[in-house]
Amino acid sequence: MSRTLTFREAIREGLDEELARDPNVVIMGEEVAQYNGAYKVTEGLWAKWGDKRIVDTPISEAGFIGMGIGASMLGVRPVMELMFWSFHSVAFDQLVNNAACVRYMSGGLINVPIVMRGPANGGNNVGATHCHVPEALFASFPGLKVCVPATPADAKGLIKAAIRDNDPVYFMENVLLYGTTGEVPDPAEGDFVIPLGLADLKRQGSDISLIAHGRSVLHALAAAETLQAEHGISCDVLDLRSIRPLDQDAIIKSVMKTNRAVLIDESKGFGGVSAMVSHIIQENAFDYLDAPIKRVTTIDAPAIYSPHVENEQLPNPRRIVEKVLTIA
Amino acid sequence: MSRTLTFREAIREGLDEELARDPNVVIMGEEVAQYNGAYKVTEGLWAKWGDKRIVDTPISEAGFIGMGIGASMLGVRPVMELMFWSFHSVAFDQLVNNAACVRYMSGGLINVPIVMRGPANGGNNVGATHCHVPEALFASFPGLKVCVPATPADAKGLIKAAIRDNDPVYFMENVLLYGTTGEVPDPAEGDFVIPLGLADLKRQGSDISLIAHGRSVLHALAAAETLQAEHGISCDVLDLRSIRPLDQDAIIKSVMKTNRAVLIDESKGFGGVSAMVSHIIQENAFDYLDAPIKRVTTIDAPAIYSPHVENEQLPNPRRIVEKVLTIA
Amino acid sequence: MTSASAPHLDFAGSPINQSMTPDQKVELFNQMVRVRRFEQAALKYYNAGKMGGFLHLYIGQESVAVGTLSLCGPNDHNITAYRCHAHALTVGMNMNECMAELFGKSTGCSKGKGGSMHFFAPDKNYWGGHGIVAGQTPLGLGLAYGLKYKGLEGCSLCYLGDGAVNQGAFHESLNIAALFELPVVYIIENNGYSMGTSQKRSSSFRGCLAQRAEGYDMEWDVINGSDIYEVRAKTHIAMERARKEHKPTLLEIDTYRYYGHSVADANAKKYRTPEEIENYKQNHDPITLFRKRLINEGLLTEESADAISKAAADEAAASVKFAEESPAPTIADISTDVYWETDHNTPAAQIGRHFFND
Amino acid sequence: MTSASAPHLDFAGSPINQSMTPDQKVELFNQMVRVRRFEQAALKYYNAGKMGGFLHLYIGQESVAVGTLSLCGPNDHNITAYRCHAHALTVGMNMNECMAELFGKSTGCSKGKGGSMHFFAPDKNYWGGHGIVAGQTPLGLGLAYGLKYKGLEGCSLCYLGDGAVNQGAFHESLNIAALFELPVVYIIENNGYSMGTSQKRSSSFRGCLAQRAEGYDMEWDVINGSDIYEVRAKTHIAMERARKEHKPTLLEIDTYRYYGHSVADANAKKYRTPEEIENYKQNHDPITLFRKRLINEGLLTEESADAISKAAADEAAASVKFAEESPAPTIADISTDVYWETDHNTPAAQIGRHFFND
Ligand SMILES: Cc1ncc(C[n+]2csc(CCOP(=O)(O)OP(=O)(O)O)c2C)c(N)n1
Ligand SMILES: Cc1ncc(C[n+]2csc(CCOP(=O)(O)OP(=O)(O)O)c2C)c(N)n1
Ligand SMILES: [Mg+2]
Ligand SMILES: [Mg+2]
Repeated sequence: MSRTLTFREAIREGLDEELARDPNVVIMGEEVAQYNGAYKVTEGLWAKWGDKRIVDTPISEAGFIGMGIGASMLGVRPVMELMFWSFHSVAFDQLVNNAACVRYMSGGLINVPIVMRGPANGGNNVGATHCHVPEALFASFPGLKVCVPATPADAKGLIKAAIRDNDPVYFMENVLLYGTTGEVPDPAEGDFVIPLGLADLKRQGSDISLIAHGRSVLHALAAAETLQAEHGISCDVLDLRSIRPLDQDAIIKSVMKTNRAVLIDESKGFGGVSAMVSHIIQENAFDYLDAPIKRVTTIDAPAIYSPHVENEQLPNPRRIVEKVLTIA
Repeated sequence: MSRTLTFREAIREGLDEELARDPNVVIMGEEVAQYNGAYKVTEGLWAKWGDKRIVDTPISEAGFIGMGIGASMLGVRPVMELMFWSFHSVAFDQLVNNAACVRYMSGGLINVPIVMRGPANGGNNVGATHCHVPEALFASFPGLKVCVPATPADAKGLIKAAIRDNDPVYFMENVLLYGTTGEVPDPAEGDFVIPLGLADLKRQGSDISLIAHGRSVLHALAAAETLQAEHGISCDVLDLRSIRPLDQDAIIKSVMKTNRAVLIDESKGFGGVSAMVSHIIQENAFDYLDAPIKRVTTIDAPAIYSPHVENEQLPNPRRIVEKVLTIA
Repeated sequence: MTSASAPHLDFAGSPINQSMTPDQKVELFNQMVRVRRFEQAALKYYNAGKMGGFLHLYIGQESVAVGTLSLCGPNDHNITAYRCHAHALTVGMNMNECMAELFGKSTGCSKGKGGSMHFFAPDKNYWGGHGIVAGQTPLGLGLAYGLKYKGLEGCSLCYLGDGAVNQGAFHESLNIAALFELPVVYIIENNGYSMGTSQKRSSSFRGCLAQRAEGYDMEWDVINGSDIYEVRAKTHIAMERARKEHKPTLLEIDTYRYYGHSVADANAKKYRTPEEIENYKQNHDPITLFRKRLINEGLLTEESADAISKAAADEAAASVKFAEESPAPTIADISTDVYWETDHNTPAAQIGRHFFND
Repeated sequence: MTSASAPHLDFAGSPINQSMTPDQKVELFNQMVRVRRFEQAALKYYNAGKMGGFLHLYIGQESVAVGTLSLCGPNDHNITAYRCHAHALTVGMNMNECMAELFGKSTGCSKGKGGSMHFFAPDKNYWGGHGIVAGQTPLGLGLAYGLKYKGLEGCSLCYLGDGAVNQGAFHESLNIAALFELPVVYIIENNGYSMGTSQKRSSSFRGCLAQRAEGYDMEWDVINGSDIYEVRAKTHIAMERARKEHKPTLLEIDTYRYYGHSVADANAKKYRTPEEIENYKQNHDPITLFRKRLINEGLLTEESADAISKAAADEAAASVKFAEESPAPTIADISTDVYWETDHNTPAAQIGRHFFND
């Protein structure tokens, strides 16, 4: 039996279950405790778990994230919120050196079982500095894992896997998904965990593969409806869910079936997850491609504030449909 | 008439000429003045130009880089050294928000004419935290420009263009090139400036395109020799020189001629300049490709210290030859 | 917030205040009122769904921006965080361009690209408007560096919040400011809270936050923000120290915000008591207190004060109309203002691919 | 470096020193000598081209690591920067694994993956060895957090250089340490220089660097590093404060390095005078002074001291032999120790692509 939860509630339920399962799990971040979280993901957890498990920090991202990394070396399992993932910029050294490299530099003596989470997306009118989309950036550092859920069930299953993982996992949410709803299995039916590294084919089709992650998956599904209804084009919609580890088999399998791919990615055009997936496809399914791989990315400029055009800077169903029509 | 200079001397000469040309040019960084630079790029400049133009800073990258950005808004033109580019991690916010986004967020009222420069590479046994290869990372931020020279002449010509550019330019050098030599035009023959955005075809061939930047260009040239001599394979070797702006035309032209490409990139395998170039090639020269595009990147782990195997982690001529033979 | 009960000195007589003409004093009042009326209008239309993102209101803190910026001459520059509307209006930006920016219109000061947190007017020595907490503090240092480099007698005023003092970039800036002897005045606008976190829960300190300056051998002072005369008197000393001696100062101005951290802050009345807010409004409001003061000094009457207030409200209403009627940016506008060279279509812009859209 | 001429107290009588057995005192001497002999051997083989990268020597500073770490019990943890060999040997790592690491061999403490800057021994509560200036300071905070979280009575010793104090991450750490009442002792090893920059050219401060702690309402002290008894006496107080009261301390230990910043520092004798270096060697060397002291106390003779020195040199020579004869890592080794899950071949490791090599 499953219930309908919001994306926000699903993450919270995952956090709550892991807090109950393992006394070493600690939630830290700015305003996560007494304020209940800037985006209310942690609402009620401080009231339930108290000061020791749910910890408000000063606005010192390098300081508190580094602290969490250090504590994790001693066996604490911090789940740290960046109020926006964009604030990674002031803690970058801790995130890409101390979290990602200490295991390697110590010849495997240390591991850093932290989870970093928070909203990472464009589309909520907060401008250039608050709208970075860093999944490809962090996935490019060996030693790190990155995942980006699109639905409440995936969010819950993946955050639980992230917390149990013994490597640093960077978990990216989308503010615009927090209020969306979906079915999530009932905890009474058992522990619901989705392993990292497994993509999910969210729609089956035969003519083209739409490959996406995060909120772009919803756009891809909407575009697939339109393409089917108005153009008779049948789309596979593959939700990567996890960026690193990456479900390369699922990507290749889909493209080998459809022979065409459009990749949808909220990153800017230089790089992004989509550039990597594009390279992987052409490397591994070269003979199966009937057309160049195309991408729908965020228009290549810093994020604009204006609510009047912001949606047009981002991938959206209309832009996906247009792009598909250029190659299908 | 040209002289033979080392890569290091060529950059220094470029800096010196720009210091003379524009009184707003200031060189800043850790140990750049009295110590003559950790890698001696700025040797003699403090003695010649004095405290006002050549400035030693504390070990406060976020502080002094942000200071340089602020000063640039008032018309100063700071050329700032990161002792290693890897130390970008402690100044990331200044580098990707204040330098890259202020123009946009102000609707074009401000520009930030700074140059950031310093060594960015693997291969000198300094381990994971000192060997980041950040050209793709910064090129992914619209608002920034990135260039990576491979020869003394290119280094001089490009650093001068970078200093004159009215946008932030991130200039990445390779420690292992500092001592290499090459012909550089004599200043007496006129101002020698190489525009950003122009690739250089460093060797002409017909069978395959080797596309690289920085020290990898030298490896590609060495590999091309071997491929010609031992396998009769004739290689185009295209040196990108500038990553953003990128000379897409030169890339496509070369691949349309050879129908095959191997990309050489010191980045780790997830992402990097090569993933982007790969996507661009297949998008724009799809029908010309006779084989999948392959890459030679740094083996996907944090940089190892051990001098005994470090060269094997990096792209090198042997690895390039082997990769070419898989598709040519 | 901390000094509300400290013994109160009268700063009206300090030279920098005494030297003001009656008009100048009334203008201070006018500026504070304009800021408040502008933001009240913004609040109304934010709640009506006319803007997106965040709206960080300055209401309650007006004496800080108006008092300090009233001291600026042609070579003085300033920069602040995201709570930036007051600074914008005080340096002389007009309500139309500011309101239009909030509405995301192309007539906005940043063409609708920056939004509430990112107002700029370089022609008025105002360098923004910055969203990353304390990210502006090295930039403020850079303005001071530029002034000194160019041999200009001026200073940089760099504002930050009480929560921002715990960012590393700020501390790096303090050390460099003192070490390089740069003409920067850092002004902590201490409104007692960083979002829902009281100052005590975010900072460890001895007497006050500004005292941290001692560790860098830097001068500091604490100012009661409810008295604009005190703000001016003490800030003037710091600015003169910067201009004349190239010495930085760290000031802490105790103040208060009446609304939430941003308008979206649903908890605004949970982390502080209604009594606390009411007490500030009743007893410490910088506009109310200065209005009384000027009436006592015989420079204002109830009627003339009300007229100023009315005019400001009208100006704000007109700016809303301007904003509403202005055009939105186009999709093509998204791609401009990224590079100076491409915007100016220079030779450099012709070479190589600058933008990456499939 | 600053306190060389301060009035000198005798710390031999402080309880923590008095409580030592004669053997323990001699062991302090032995440890300092072992560190020096190890590094002298490393220097020789670095110059012979047997190692790559940087080699940051600790020679001259031995009393700091040996004195402070001699105070550690089973629940005390420590972490430092790249000048990390002394801490490694003092916590009990053996010379073989350390020398082999320098040689880049797979028998090295980090399997040749870390090199000179990255020694670790978590089983001995030693958490490295870190190359980014001050990057280890939040980690040191985290060790203290972990101890307090687990309810253990212990403390974290976190070392940094005098140049590192101006990194933002360190200041963020100080505030959190004081605010959260974490059992961390920060130890500034003040050798007077950050590379070629004297302390005065990199930091603005009032009395000393440690005094910056006051801004965070934190305890601090300054210690003469040439006297290992003083190092122990004063550090002990700070460690007890951490263990018993969960209160952090900032200590500054004045010391000196005889060699360049790293062995590759060609300027080592340019930014400081030969006289300055000679003065330290003659009058402040912690090993020479402690040797004299122990001879005076009747615990050592010239002969027994020389024997200790000889044994240490032999141990170092043997470690060189071990390193030379050890195998190098293989190309396959490059790809291990990236992820815990793949190293342990767990179910999680079976799913998805973890490594990206064409
Ligand atoms: C680096 C960073 N971390 C967190 C945030 C989110 N944030 C924005 S404002 C703020 C509170 C700042 O409080 P304070 O400095 O006191 O300024 P005030 O809002 O009171 O003016 C926070 C946590 C941010 N913008 N940047
Ligand atoms: C963030 C960062 N910036 C610069 C460097 C280069 N660097 C390494 S050590 C050093 C000097 C540090 O001096 P100090 O803190 O006094 O320590 P000491 O070497 O004297 O032990 C510098 C500039 C670095 N490793 N990390
Ligand atoms: Mg505040
Ligand atoms: Mg030092």
